[in-house]
Amino acid sequence: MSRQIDYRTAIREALAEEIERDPNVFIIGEEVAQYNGAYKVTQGLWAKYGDKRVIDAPISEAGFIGMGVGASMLGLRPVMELMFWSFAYVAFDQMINNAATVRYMSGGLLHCPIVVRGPANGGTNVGATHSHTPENLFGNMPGLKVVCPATAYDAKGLMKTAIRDNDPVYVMENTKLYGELWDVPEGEYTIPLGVADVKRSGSDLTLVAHGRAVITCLKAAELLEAEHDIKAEVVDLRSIRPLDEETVLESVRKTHRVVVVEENKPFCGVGAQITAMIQEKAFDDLDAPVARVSAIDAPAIYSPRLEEVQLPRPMDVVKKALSIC
Amino acid sequence: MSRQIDYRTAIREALAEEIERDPNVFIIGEEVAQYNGAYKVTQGLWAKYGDKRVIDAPISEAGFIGMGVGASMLGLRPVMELMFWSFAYVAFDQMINNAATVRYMSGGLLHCPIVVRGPANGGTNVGATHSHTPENLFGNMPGLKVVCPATAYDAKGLMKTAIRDNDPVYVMENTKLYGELWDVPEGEYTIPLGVADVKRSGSDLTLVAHGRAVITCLKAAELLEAEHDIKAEVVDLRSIRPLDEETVLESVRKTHRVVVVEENKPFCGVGAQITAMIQEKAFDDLDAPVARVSAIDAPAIYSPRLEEVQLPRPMDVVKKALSIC
Amino acid sequence: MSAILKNESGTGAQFAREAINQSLEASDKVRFLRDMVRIRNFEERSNKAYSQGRIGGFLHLYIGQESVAVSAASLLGPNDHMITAYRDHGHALAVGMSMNECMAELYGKATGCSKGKGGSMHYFAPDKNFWGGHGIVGGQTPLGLGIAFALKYQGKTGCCLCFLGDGAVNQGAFHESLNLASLWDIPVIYVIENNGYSMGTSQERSSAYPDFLAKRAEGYNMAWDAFNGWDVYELRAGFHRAMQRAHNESRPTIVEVATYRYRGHSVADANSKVYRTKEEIEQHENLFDPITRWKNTLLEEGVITEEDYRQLNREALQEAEASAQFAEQSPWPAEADITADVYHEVDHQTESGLTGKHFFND
Amino acid sequence: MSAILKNESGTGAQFAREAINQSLEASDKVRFLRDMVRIRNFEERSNKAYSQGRIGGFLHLYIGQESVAVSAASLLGPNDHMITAYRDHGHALAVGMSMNECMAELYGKATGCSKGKGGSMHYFAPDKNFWGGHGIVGGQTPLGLGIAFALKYQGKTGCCLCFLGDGAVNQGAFHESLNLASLWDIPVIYVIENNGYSMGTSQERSSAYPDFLAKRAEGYNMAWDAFNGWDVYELRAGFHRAMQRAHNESRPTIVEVATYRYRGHSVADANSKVYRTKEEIEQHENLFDPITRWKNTLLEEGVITEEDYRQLNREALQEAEASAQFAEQSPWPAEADITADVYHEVDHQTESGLTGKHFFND
Ligand SMILES: Cc1ncc(C[n+]2csc(CCOP(=O)(O)OP(=O)(O)O)c2C)c(N)n1
Ligand SMILES: Cc1ncc(C[n+]2csc(CCOP(=O)(O)OP(=O)(O)O)c2C)c(N)n1
Ligand SMILES: [Mg+2]
Ligand SMILES: [Mg+2]
Repeated sequence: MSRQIDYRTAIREALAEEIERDPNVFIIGEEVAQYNGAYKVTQGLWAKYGDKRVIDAPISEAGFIGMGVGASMLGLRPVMELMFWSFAYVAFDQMINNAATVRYMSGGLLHCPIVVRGPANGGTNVGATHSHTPENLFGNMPGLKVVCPATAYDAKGLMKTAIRDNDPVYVMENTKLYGELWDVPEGEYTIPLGVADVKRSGSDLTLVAHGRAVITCLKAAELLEAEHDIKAEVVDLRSIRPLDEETVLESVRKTHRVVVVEENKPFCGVGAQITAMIQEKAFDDLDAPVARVSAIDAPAIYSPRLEEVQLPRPMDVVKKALSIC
Repeated sequence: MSRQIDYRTAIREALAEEIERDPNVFIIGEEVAQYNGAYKVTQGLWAKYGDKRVIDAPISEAGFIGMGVGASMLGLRPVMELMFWSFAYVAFDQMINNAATVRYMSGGLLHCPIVVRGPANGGTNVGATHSHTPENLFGNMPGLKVVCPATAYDAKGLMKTAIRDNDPVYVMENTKLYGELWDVPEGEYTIPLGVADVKRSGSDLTLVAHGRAVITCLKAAELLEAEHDIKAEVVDLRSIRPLDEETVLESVRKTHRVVVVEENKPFCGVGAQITAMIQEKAFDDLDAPVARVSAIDAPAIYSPRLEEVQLPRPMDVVKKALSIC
Repeated sequence: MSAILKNESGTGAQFAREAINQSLEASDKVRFLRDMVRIRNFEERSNKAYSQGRIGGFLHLYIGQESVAVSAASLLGPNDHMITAYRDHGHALAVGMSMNECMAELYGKATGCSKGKGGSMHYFAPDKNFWGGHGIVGGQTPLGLGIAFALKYQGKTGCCLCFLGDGAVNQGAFHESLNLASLWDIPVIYVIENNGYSMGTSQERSSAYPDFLAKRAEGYNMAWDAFNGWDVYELRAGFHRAMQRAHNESRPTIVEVATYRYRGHSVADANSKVYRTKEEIEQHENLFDPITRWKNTLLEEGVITEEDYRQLNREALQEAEASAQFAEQSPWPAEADITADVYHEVDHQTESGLTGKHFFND
Repeated sequence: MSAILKNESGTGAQFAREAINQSLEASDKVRFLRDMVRIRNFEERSNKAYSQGRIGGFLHLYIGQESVAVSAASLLGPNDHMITAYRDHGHALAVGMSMNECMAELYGKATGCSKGKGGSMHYFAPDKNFWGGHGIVGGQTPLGLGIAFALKYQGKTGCCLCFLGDGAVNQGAFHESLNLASLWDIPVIYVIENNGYSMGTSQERSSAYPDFLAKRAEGYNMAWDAFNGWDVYELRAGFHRAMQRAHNESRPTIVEVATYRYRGHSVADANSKVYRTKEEIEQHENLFDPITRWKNTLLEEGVITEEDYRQLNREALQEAEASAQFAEQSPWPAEADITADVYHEVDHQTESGLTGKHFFND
């Protein structure tokens, strides 16, 4: 049975279901309990599950995330909220050097089943320090997994998988999606990491994206079809690492043209990786260079009017698509 | 007049000359003064220039690097040593959110003329926590500049430019190069940021690299010529951001085949960016997909025997080159 | 109940008799009142603009804490500097930034103090020794240290007042800064504006401490002090002591100021009356409001009349209203401005700015 | 001169009379001596291997500090855990790791405790409640907190002893951990092994502090203690007090132990006799050597004879030599092992490990 819920609610359901399922799962983060979450993702969970399972933390990201890493080595499964992923930078060492390497450096004696989640996006007029999209930074590090859901359905299914996964999974959400409604079935389901999703099929052009850029691409695809009779396929990566290269390549082998779209900054961003991969593995299938649309390459501007321009809009994707079609 | 000095000495000369040139330049870092530097780069500088210009810091990277950022806003020009670039991760927030954004967020009222320098490399059997190569992580952030010199000559010239530059410049050295001797002229010279250097010219294949991978490529080029009669051109990026795309493209337009080589991890690494750029801007010049050789994609292994294998060796480059030639 | 914090160095009227306050002219005292009133009016107006949808993002109001920034700013000499966190409107106006540039920044306009690039959390005025406006909690604490370090390096007698919240004390960078400040005799003063809450978390739920947060200074062999935040005389006396220590001994201090914010953490904080009682808020507004208190002091001293006060308020209201008009009518930054002010060398078209590619969209 | 640190709770022989020491069997006392002697012999042998070029990278010797790890390990119950920094050989052997796996790890061999993947700084033995071995200064301090948090979460009466150096106290993560530990009543014990130096920097040049580093605990309303590191009885009594506090009250403690490393920061530290005087080193070796002291105590108590001691030493020497042979003869990890042990799910070929690409070389 299907129903519509928003992205925020979908995540909350995933958290609640996993808390109920496994006594080792607990939530920790700033304002997640009594305040119900800065973005209300954890609304009601503290009231329902109490102090042990839903914990308010002081503003000490390195401290409490490192604590979660340590606790996970003994079998707990902390789900840690970063109020913004931008605040990961004060905990960067714990999240790279401890979370990603304890398994390796112990020769496999340990593992680190943590989830770190929260919004990672620009577009909300909060300026450069609060608008980072670090999927490429964390994706760079072997030992870590990075997930960027674009819909409520994906957010719920991926979150549940992330919590059950025995490796550190960093889930990057988007405040601009929290209120968006999507079909989400009642009851239990999970979505494996590392499986992309063709969100719209088409034959003329492939748009590869993740996170909110997927929504941008879906709108762009409509414009392309309506105004230019170009049928664009939209491939949502969903998971950045592990990465489903096959689904991307399959689409490219069909369409021969690709635009990679991201809200990430371009230099060594996810788009660069996808582009490099496509040209390596589908070189002869390409009728044009892989094109990229990323955020305009500057720190996130505050000015609401300009910030809209800084992030990829449907028309930017259309323009780029036309340049290679 | 030319002479041979090692990479370490070349950097030391740059530091000493700039200390003498500008009273606002000072050096700060762990063990840089009385201990003469963990890798002896700053040997003798404290004895010569004293407590004011060469300062030993406690193990507080976020504290002293953030302090340098603050001091630079008032006109000082701190040159800050990270004993290893791997330790940047405890100072990541200061190095991104403060150093890279104060100019932008103040609408250009401020600038941040700092240098952070130190070794960033694997290959010395110190394990995963001490072997990070974060040129892609910092290069991703607009507002920052990243430089990776491969030779003593470049190290000196680039370091002097970095210190005089009015933006934050992160110079990533390599402990495995510190002892290498190179021709370095007596007397003053500088090398602009953003200018690549063709370290060997050739007509059949372009090898693009930075840092110690340049040396690996030079050896590979010799092997390719001697054993396979392939004339490889070696383009040393020197500066990662700003990036000299033109020199790379010029070479590609001549050779039509490229291998991008790096000691960086592959996922969203510098090699991905260069590859994406080449396929975009020289698509029709390419006779084969751009190939990549990066470090084997795992945290740095300790075992000396295996770590040698994990980083690109000349034979790995040769093998990859043959696969596209 | 932070505002009833007990100061160790004295109480009440005795602060008025300290030399730093005795030397005040009537015009100075009126100026402090005017500045506090201007801050409050500016923020009320910005709040209105926010609810009208003219401003987005965050808006952290300083209402209730105005005395702290104004008292501190009143003591700044030519080599004394200030830096703070994201709750920065009060500090900005106190050091002399104009309402126009501040309001326009909130609107994201090209005429804003940061050309619309920083927003509410990121005001700067280097010409007024004001170094921001910083959004990452605790992130400004090493910068404040660096400013003070630079003063010492340059041989200037001065200091940096670095403000932070009661929630920020638990960030690692602050701790590192404290050790360096004491170890190296840096003339920095860390001012903990303790308003009792970090977002919805009370001080008791975020910090373990003996009786004062500032007492952590002792672990670094550093001086500390704590005082009430509603009394301009007490604040000036307290800041002055710390500044003297910085100027004369080049020694740092942690100063803890008991204060209170009446509004939510930001104007988007729908919970602001949930995590604390209505009574608590009212008690502060009624008994410890810094503007009312200072106004009453000046009335008692005969420095102003009620009509003077009304006049100050009217002027501030008009100034705030005018600043909103200015902001409304100001132009947006141009699209090309997005990539300006990223690199100094690029902006100035120097050799370094011209070699190589700096921006990577195409 | 750290080893002459004065303990507040008592001196000398009185520690021997505390119940936790009174209850010791002679065999326990001999075991402590044997363990210290084994650690020293292991490290001397590894040092030799390093100078022969059989080991690369870093080798941080614990020689001079053996009593600290051995005393702590002697007190561990089934739910008591240990974690430390990169100077970890002593802790590893003290909790019962074998010389063979430890030496083979230094050689980077497949038979090493971490299969040659971690090296000297990264030993682990979860089955012995030993959680590493961590290379980033201070980086282990939140992990230690997390281990203790997990014990409490699971309803176990236990604690985590988290070791760090005198230089590590100035890392931000440690400060954050202290606040959380006290705020949440976490049974973690931070043991500052104060050997007076962080690399070439004396404690005085790296930290501002009143009289003890451990006193920073007071700023977090936390208990602290300080004691001499050369006396097994004193160490056991001191650790026991802190562990009781953890077990019975679930409260954290900072413990500062005065100790000394005889060798350089690592064996590559050519300056090790430059930043401190020969006399200082000799004074520690002559007056405060933990092995000599404990040996003498046991001789005085009639628990061992000189010949017993020589025999212990011979055995340890042989064991160390045998471990070097074992390491020499062990195989290297295979090339394919480079990408094993990165992801649990990949290693176990679960569904999650099989969907999508995890490694990106081709
Ligand atoms: C590192 C970091 N973590 C979290 C936040 C989100 N945040 C912004 S302000 C704030 C509360 C700070 O409280 P306090 O320091 O007491 O200052 P106040 O708001 O009371 O002025 C939080 C959690 C942030 N900006 N930076
Ligand atoms: C964050 C970080 N900065 C610097 C280093 C380099 N480093 C390793 S050990 C060390 C000295 C630590 O001294 P201390 O904490 O006293 O421990 P000890 O070596 O005396 O056991 C330094 C600077 C590091 N590993 N991590
Ligand atoms: Mg507060
Ligand atoms: Mg030490």
